[in-house]
Amino acid sequence: MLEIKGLRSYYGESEILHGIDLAVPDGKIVALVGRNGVGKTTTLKSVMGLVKAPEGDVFLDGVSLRRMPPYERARQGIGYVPQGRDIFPQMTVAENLRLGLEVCGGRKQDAEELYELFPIVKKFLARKGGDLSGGQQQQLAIARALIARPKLLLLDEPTEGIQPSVIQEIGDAIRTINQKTGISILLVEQYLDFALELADDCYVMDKGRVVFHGATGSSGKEEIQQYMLAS
Amino acid sequence: GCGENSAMSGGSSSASGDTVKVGLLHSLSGTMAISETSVRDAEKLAIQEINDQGGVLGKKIEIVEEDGASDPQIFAEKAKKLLMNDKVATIFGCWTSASRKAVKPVVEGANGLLWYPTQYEGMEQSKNIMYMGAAPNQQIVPAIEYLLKNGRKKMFLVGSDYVFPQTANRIIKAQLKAAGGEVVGEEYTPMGYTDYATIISKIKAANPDVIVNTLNGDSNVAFFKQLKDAGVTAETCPVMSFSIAEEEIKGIGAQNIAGDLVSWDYYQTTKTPANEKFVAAYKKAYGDDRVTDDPIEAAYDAVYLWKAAVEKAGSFDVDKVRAAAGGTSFDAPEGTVKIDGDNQHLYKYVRIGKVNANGLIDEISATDPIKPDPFLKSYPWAEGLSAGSN
Amino acid sequence: MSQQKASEALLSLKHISVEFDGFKAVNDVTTSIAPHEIHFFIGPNGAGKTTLLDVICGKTKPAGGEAYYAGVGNILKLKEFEIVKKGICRKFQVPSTFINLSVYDNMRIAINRDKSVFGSLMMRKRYLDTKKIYEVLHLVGLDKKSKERAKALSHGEKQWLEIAMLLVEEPKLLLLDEPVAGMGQPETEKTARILEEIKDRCSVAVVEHDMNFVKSIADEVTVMHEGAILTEGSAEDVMKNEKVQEVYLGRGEKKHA
Amino acid sequence: MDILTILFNGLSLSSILLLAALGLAITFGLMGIINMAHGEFIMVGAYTTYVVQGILMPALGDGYFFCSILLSFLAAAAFGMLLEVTVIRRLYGRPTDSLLATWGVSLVLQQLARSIFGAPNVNVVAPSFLGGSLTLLGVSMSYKRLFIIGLVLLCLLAVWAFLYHTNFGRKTRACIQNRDMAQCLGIRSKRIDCLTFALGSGLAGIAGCALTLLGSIGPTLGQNYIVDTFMVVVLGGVGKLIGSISGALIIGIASTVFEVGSTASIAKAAVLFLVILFLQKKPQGLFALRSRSLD
Amino acid sequence: MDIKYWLQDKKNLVFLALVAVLLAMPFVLSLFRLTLLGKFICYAIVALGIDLIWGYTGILSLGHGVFFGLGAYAMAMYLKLEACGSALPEFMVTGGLTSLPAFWKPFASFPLAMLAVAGLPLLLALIVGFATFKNRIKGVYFSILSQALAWAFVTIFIGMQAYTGGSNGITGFTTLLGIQLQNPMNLVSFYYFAVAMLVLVYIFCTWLMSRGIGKILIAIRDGENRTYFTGYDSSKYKTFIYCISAVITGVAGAIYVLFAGMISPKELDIAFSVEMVIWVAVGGRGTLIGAVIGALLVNAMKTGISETMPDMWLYFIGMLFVLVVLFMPKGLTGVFVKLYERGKERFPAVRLPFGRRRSASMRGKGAIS
Ligand SMILES: Nc1ncnc2c1ncn2[C@@H]1O[C@H](COP(=O)(O)OP(=O)(O)OP(=O)(O)O)[C@@H](O)[C@H]1O
Ligand SMILES: Nc1ncnc2c1ncn2[C@@H]1O[C@H](COP(=O)(O)OP(=O)(O)OP(=O)(O)O)[C@@H](O)[C@H]1O
Ligand SMILES: NC(N)=O
Ligand SMILES: [Mg+2]
Ligand SMILES: [Mg+2]
Repeated sequence: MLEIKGLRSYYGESEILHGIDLAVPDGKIVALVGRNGVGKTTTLKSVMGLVKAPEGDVFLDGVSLRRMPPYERARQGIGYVPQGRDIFPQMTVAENLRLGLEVCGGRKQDAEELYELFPIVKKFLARKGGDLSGGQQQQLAIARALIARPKLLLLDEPTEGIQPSVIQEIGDAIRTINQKTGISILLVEQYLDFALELADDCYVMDKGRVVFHGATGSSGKEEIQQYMLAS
Repeated sequence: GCGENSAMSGGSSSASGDTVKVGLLHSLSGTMAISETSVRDAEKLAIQEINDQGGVLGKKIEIVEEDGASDPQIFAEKAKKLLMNDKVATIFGCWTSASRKAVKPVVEGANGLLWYPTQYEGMEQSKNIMYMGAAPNQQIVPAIEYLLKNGRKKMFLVGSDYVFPQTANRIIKAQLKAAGGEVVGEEYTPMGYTDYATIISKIKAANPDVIVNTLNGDSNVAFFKQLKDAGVTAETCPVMSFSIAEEEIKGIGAQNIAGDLVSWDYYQTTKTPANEKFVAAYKKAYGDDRVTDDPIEAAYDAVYLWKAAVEKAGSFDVDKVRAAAGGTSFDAPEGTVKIDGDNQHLYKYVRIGKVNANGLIDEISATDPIKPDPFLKSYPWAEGLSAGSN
Repeated sequence: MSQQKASEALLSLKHISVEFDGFKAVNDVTTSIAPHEIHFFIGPNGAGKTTLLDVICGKTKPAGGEAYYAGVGNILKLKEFEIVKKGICRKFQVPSTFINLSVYDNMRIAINRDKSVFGSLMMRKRYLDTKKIYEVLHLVGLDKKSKERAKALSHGEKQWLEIAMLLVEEPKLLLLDEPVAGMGQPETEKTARILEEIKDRCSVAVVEHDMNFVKSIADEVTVMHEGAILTEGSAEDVMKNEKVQEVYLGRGEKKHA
Repeated sequence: MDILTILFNGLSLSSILLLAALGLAITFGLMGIINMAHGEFIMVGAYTTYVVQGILMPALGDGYFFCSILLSFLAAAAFGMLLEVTVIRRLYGRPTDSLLATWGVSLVLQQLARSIFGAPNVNVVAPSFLGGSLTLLGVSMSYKRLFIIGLVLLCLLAVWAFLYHTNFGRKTRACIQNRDMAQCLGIRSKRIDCLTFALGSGLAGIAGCALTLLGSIGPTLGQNYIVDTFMVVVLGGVGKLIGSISGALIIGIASTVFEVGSTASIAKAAVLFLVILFLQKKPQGLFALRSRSLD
Repeated sequence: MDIKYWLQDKKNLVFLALVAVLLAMPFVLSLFRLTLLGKFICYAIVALGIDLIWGYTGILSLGHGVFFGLGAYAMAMYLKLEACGSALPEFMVTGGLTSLPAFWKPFASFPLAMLAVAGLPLLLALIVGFATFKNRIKGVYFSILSQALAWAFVTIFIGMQAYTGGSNGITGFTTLLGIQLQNPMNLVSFYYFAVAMLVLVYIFCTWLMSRGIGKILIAIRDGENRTYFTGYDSSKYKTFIYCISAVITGVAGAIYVLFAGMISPKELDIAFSVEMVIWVAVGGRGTLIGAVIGALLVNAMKTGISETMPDMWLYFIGMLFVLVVLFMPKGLTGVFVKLYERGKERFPAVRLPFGRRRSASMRGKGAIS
């Protein structure tokens, strides 16, 4: 599904990613973990085309995204839930959701499923996005990314600021969606247990590099934990 | 090598070689460019004609042009530059009183000479300025006399919040008081004001015989368009304007102002041989759609009067030119004009005109040349209006 | 809560209510924060926790209620900066730092004691201040980045910087909104350690969803739900509460290991 | 003067202010661009009307005016688009810089008008069916003013429907609020920005066309509207159409009322001071956008 | 302030070099050019004031012309009364006044007039600043508001013709404390006085910004709300710096009158106020030296171009503003710093410490927060 090859990314003059290789197989959930500031968010942004990445390439279903602007990439079927949520603060929840449909030309689609997953979203449809609480915004952001049924979902710390019961629900939701629609997911997480339980595959990053890659079986889990603590 | 040189005088070094430098100082940008560019064009035309005829004292006139940018302070600065840096023999320039007041100390300090083309509010006299436009007694006073004579006694005064209108209206009020007229309203609007609904309502409520208009520039367009729509017509209540000439009428639209009155010394339709030539030359130079008007003509006259004075003096020296200027005359498009040696204003004709449907002005009453009286000293009712020459 | 505890409280909130266009975000909340305690506010998303902190620090004016601060009185009438001067400092849910200043300068602005115009005209670099800034930066692991502009920090690093800025201010009451959000396991533990340490010097009110973190250091926990207080008590107690489990923790709270 | 006349005059002034400010409500209020060249876009509309009149009036008679409304819109929109692509595009999120650059643009456009049309004012002949006035309840209402009130209502309705009831409008608002995120949702933000700016500029063009009915057409025409239009948007509250409407109503009616009792200059200064005082009470304008976020 | 420290900052050295050049100018330039340069130096002083509030604090004032005008009018009123002696200024007579209005009377005294030069801008800034900043009017709201303020003042100044000279302004000065204004030697002295004032104001500004307050102003620019929660009453800071800026601008206005020989409401206007900001933008905001260079350069260019192409100069100036904003967002100073740092990379041997202290502010994007 997604393949990142030798990606180098820059903020201004400073190089943040020093050659990332990463793959998300079809229909799989892949976790990307690492300590603060190692470049996880930057990796996702590079996939979306939001940061300068003059070297390396990103492929979606074998198609190079390199020359595409962010909106093209989104239209290729990538849904993105950024860290900090980036809800449109002056628009209602309903409008925020409708915008999620722009990728596929703004056609109305059934959102009932999503309302089931995130009842809070339905409850506050008429409220302005910016007035929601942190956790409510997070849920809205995920719903917004899912509504257009992307092929690939990029999730940047979706559990940040979410109450425990909803974390479980989000976990369940991700799994359900993944199983039902075969969507592939690249998940950046600090909450290791959550990530490892969901993911089939895991990458560990440190200082702009991938330092470990392995499956999330019970043996892999320990190794990953070690990497996290050591790095 | 030029003959006479007196190191201290501003004009002398300008006349070295085969040319003599003169400065043109008008607003080519900003709000006043609307009026001043045409005046500048007239000056250039005159200079071109003079150069074609061999120049002044055998020297071709070389133009140094500056943009006053509708800002008095820039006018002062540029005047200084023309006099001190370029050492021009004389300056043709300015339009607004503000720019003239700014340039005045500069020409006085450097002993330069400014030829000022516009009608103005009077109450001023400088030995370094030649006033080519009408003094109040050559425009305002006769116009009010004309109105009174025709039974229009109730007047509503509308003007821009600015020196010329305010002073003009003070004169008018004094005159009316003496002559038994009545001011039924007086309104001023800021420069560039465009909504006259309220003032027009006030005018209608006051029900005057005539509106005396001293608005400047853009505001006139708005005023006349809106006045017309409100149903105030030239028949019932004409407008007498002091700052609207043919050029402004083009912007207002003849249909909006036809039938209204103006007071000037010259119109494009003025019937003199000199004017026929002048209008033809001006249109040839700048296009058939251009019109001539009073300030344009005055600016044109200024160049020729300067030439005459220089030739009379046999020198470009400012003091000598000034000394020679008194009594110098020129067969201007408006008729023969003459510099009054006492106050450096012009003897001018006064013509009351009526705007016609083509946007030109028909003369409906005219006088012989009137002696300029900038301080209105010959009018007893005007006592106390002026502060002496300052 | 006992009458006695309220009287010796550092901050006691009485009948605080906040309304947004008729929506009651906080509804008649009465509680208090004792000296030297780490007091957690937990509860579902949208329960009104952040709003409550907003009220305490002066950002939001409540529809009703009072907040008594030891030695000062009702602080709800004061402006934000006046409240800060009384020793109540606040960390926001979304990290907020001065992005165009260096990490070090951010700290200097925070440590400045006399915050009047005249005071900062006279503000000088003081050796002791610098030493203290570096100590705190070292503590949060940003000493090597002291010359970086705050803009160039990652999300987590900004969180740390904000915490560090609060620490050098030596507040009497620290308000933290989700301090460990976006932090990894080791960082979360480090935060817990730091909070335990500063508890000697001040009280801390924390909003957090990470239950391990709550359990590890909480002295007192207030659970909010739909703007009101659901229950209060020790971490153990409230987690046992059925209602809390139902609306907040969910079925497998234990998985949260 | 009777109260109804004052009311109508005030309403008329409000409608003119609103028409002139409507485009600014979009480019400044929504997009955050302090467009000092807004007045010059009004000027572009006015000159377009002048040109259209010259070409079409012989053939269409009074009907030319309707064509010129459309063409003024298109001409100003085209200028706006050009400006967006070359300059504004790089300045989103930098309001002061946008102010400085557009100030430069306004100087250039003024001079351009001078170079093309000459410095003196030009004249547009208003369609004859708009001449004269209607007297109702003792209030004389000129047809031109009534027409402008109608036009502004129409424009408002169109803009409102467009922004709040079309996909495009929603995308527009999304781009304005968070350009990066909008892109991540598959929105071509550059195109949207460009079209939105063109829309705002085009509305200025319509204003220019309508203003030829009442005022002058010259290179400095736009300068007369800069302060007023910004005040309208700011008084109402940036980012809200309803704000701009009430801003225009307040300034228009207050100006008229003051002017009845005093002079135009005093009225003008008094209204400005009043607005300044009012903003002390409501720093974000009448209809402030509330937001929870810090900054 | 530590002089050694001050001298370590390259920008200050550039300033000193510039001052040296300015000091030599009377030996090089004609009297007319020198007066012009004198005006530009006044503009440079204004630019410093603008840089304080805009470059450092992020407050964009579009009405600083009012402060400039107040200072200038205070000076002009004094000069006018001195020129008129016991007579009434002519515009009052034409305006119908018979005696000097009461508010003019203090301006007959030089010390009182000088007090007014600083005091009037200070008073107005205090009122405006206190009210608006206290009520948290900021960003574009403040800019538009200050613009309206300028507009209102211009309208009033023009409207009260008998009292202010209307749109003519005040002209026709002769002497200052008996010193002939037009005398060449005296003009040279005025010029040196202006340079001295520039140096003084510059040193004062660098001193101010080297204090903690400099950092706090930047903090206010970048995140005003956060400063409340760090314990700062930002409205007081903003009022303070706004007042300082207003006084600097007013003083510059007063000196300016000596060179211009007049003052008119045009110098209070929005157009002029916007130009002030542009000088700083061209030179580079938040650097002080940039403001000085920008003011001198832009005005020199404006004069030069308008002299050579009076019909076309607006195109050039207009394009200049656009291009600077687009391609030199940090102004000339930004370009030089970049070149310098490039050079440093390429020739590491000639490493010199380039005032790291202020680098943060230099990089600031300076949006109106
Ligand atoms: N806008 C920026 N400009 C310059 N540097 C940046 C910028 N954003 C992030 N960085 C730097 O890039 C590095 C990687 O940041 P990134 O946000 O990708 O980290 P992260 O792994 O997502 O961390 P976290 O878990 O804290 O979110 C950090 O060291 C940070 O300092
Ligand atoms: N300005 C506002 N306008 C309208 N509603 C608001 C506003 N601010 C907050 N709310 C609502 O008030 C409720 C409480 O919000 P608050 O941010 O305090 O929740 P919280 O407990 O901090 O949640 P979280 O854990 O998700 O951060 C939410 O439902 C939110 O939507
Ligand atoms: N002097 C004039 N007409 O302004
Ligand atoms: Mg991250
Ligand atoms: Mg919260």
